[in-house]
Amino acid sequence: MEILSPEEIVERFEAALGSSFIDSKIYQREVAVKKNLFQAIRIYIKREAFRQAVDLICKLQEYPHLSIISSSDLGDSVELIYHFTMYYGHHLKELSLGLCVSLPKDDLKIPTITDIIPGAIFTERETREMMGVEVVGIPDNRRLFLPQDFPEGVYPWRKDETGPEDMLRVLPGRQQKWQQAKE
Amino acid sequence: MEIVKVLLRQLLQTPATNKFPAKYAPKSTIQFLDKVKKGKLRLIPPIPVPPKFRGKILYDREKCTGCQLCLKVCPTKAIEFIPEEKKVKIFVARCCFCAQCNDICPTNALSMTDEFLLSSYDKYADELVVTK
Amino acid sequence: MDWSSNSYPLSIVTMIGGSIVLALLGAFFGLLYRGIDRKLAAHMQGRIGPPIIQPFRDIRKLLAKESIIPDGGVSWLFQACPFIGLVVSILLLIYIPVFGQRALLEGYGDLILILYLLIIPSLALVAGGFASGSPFATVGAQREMVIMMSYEFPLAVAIIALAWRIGHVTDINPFIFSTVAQYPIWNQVGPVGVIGSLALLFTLLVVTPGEVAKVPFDIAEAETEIAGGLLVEYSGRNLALFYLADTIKAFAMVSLIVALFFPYNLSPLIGIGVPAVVVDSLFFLLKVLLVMFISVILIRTAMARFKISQASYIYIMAMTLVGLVGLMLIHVDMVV
Amino acid sequence: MAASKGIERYTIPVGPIHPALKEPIRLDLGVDGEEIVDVDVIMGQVHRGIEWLGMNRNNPIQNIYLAERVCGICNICHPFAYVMAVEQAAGITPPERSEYIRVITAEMERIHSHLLWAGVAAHEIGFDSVFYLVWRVREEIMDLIEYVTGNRVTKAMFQIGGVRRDISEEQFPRIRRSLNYYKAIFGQLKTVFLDDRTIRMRTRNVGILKTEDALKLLAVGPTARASGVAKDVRQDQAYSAYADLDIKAITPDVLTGSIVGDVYDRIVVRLLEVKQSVEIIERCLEEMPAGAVLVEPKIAKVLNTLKKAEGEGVGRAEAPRGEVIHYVRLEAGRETLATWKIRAPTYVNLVSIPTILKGGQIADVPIAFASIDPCMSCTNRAVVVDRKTNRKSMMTYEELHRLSVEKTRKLSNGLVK
Repeated sequence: MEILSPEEIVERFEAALGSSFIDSKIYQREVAVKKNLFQAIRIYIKREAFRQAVDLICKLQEYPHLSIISSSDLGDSVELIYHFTMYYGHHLKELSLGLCVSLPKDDLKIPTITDIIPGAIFTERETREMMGVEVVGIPDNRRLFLPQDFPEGVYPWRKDETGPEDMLRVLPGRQQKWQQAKE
Repeated sequence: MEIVKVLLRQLLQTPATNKFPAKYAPKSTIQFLDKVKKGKLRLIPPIPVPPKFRGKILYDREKCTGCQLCLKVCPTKAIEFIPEEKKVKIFVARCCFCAQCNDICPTNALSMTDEFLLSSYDKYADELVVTK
Repeated sequence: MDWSSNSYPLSIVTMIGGSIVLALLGAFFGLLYRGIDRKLAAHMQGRIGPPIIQPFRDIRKLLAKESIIPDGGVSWLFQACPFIGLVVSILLLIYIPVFGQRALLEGYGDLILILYLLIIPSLALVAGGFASGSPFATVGAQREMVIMMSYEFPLAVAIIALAWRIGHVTDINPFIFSTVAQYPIWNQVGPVGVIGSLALLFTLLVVTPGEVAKVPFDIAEAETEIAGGLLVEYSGRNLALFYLADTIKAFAMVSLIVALFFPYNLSPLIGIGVPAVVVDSLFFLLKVLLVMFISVILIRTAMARFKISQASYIYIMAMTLVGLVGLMLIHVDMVV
Repeated sequence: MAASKGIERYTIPVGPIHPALKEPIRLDLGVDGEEIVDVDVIMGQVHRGIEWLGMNRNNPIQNIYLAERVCGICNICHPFAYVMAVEQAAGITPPERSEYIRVITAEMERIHSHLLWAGVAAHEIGFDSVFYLVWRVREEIMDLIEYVTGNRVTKAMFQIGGVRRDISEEQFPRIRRSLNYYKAIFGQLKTVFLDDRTIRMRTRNVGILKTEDALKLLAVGPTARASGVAKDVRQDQAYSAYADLDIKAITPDVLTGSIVGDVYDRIVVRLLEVKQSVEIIERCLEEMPAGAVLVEPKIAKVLNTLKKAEGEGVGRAEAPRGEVIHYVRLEAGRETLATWKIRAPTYVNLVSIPTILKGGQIADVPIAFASIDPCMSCTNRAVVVDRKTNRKSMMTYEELHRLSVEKTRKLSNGLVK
């Protein structure tokens, strides 16, 4: 498993994914006194090539470390970022790789990766219950954190009408202050 | 075994527990405190706190200019602005002792004392609402 | 039968009076020694620990508390078990020569009876556990049965080996306490025999934590695993009775070891000045404290709790072996 | 034990509040006699909606103290990752001296967290003397933390763009005195823990997580390192002052020469890490450059720059339990954060709990579960402001308890075959 530089990795992705590779960003920063390099890559891809990209990562690094799937509500689309890291175990060589997929609000679906990386089950369950993204083929789609009787269709991280605003219990004294803050 | 040596040695040493306020819990705290006031009983002090300890907040009313910067930065919204006097009121029961308001205050009107025995039955008791 | 002749004539009144006095003394000293046990353990762990009279306060508090009977269990058995446990523990005291005096019912009971009486309080605990119906108590009861069966082997081996050796010295029945007191094991055997009887003493010392359900063998009441196991459903008066039974049984078990291995008395040496009864009792209490310190307090603070499989392995295999080795050494010493 | 073939398994509820497990989580153990057959992890009992608060109520400065209260024990790593994420998003670089002070406080917290865990683990196997001994040893580092940061638990040291309090020269002797105390006592601590026969009996070959499982289930921190996976963010990724100090991830073969991946190895890894942390603090004290401690002392100005800032940031730090990651997204003109995603190490270590517990006995559950050092308040921190939980639909602990009681009675009188 030879260690590639960020630029080489981006080329590999571009070559493998072709049209569905949208663009990429490389973030570098010197750190502390000895100015060692902190590097991170962000790759934006279309949903069709998502499984293919994850397979490519698994080829580059035998057991890639998936920290978390972060999802943000950007109004008309939901952007999922799969935070992978590669080349762990070697001194100052670890590389964070953010695989970013944006899904249109009306069709929130993403294939599961638990068959390749079994450890991703919890984060996929959480993204499903918190953001309403349907993870296709997830082996266990029970709720992770929300209680069983939490109303269906309410997604706590969403900023649109399905957000938890109406469930909010505002302290009696602060009713009007909350209204002003909302306008 | 090693643990047996440690245990037997500790049997002879004085225990590590700090006996604040007294060795055994008194039957009734009120009588206990009266006796201490009258000097009949000695109250064992708690372990001393270091110099930069963040205890109950201290508010210097004259220095305060009412700029409301501390309101902006208090994580638990424990500070309330009094518009007519252009001063603030701090609810210690809600304060999380982070001293962030001390840093942001342009006129250094806020500082932290080392008093930490603040329990009381009423969270709006006068010693828990700092105004002057 | 022959051995009943040398017991002093017993009228009903002295028997009842004596047992009441012994019950009170046993309860008092049982709780006192439990308090000392907790205090010493605390100091060993670097804490102050509760005052010595804490067990008395616990008992008073528990007796005042409401005693809840779970409706899921068998209620009459659930309430009967604590009484049985307490009564039999006191019965133990009556047959063992406590406070340096002859046992109250000297001629009427011997070591074999003591062996059986030792089992009944644990049986009461197990029956109480099953009767309470909680899954934790059921698991606890199963574990208590396993522990009970496994420490029977070494206990029996040690006591019978001892009695067998004394049996060779005198033709009186070696199982009654007065013969054991007349012919203490230490002055009957040569050097090899002393090592043998030390092995027997060691076996009994290791059996005591199991008998009294103290760490490392308190698996039946493992607080961190099954939430108090057997006693999880007990509260109020019933729990107080079980607590008292447990303290008295601990006191009885340790005084059994003292009666078997250290039956000496100080009164002949001190002379007439001080009444013999007081001297013997104080010396007896000191011996009990020392043996309890080694076998209960020190082991309880110096070791972690075993799993049920490890505990029964230690008792059935290791401790029985030690007992048999002791027996063999005594035999070798006798032959040579 | 009844013949286990025909008998249907029944579940023993461990938690949500159980003497062995003072963590708000429920493990449903499918039990066959004493042997555990399957495990279901049920979380969500302590929800505080921290991320929602961060996205809707607090501005980034207030969030530091919210991030600090994600967990009572490891409350340096969360603000550490959060502050790095916001700095990356807003393009602020803290001065070098503050990087070193951050590392010193992080390592002090690691010592206190590992010792706390060692005590609790000893209590789980019924060894209370070691619990008292280890927590007495831990008092020294708690006093040191109080001396340096002002409070024992909520340290409030971190600020966006640096650190709020400097560690001055006069404080060095006091810090060195505590470090020497730990160096002196470490040998005895190691013998008490690792060479004790009863602890070895209760922890050797218990709760095993093989290397391959640890890699597949993405285990992090001491749990992964005890199974031979050398994942350690301090060693792998150059963040804060760790880039200058070459840290080596600790695996049990350093001391015991072999990797089994059981509870015993986890104790070994955590104890060695305490020793490593002491050395790290000492090096930091020597190599700490002079200079300012905050890039922008006026907090009001920092608030304005953050309001105008635009961008994303990912902060990764090595907490005592494993890798902590905070993802932050800032939008121009927005007072609060646009997106805030927190992931604590226990979140992903819980995925490997079923593999760790399966096959063990009930007696092993407390120590095997405690061996990954679970911190539930870290893991349950997303959303839900007001919960209208009606008792009917939710399977409460009492109902489950009643079910097992019925099943036990049916089992005992042979109704259920």
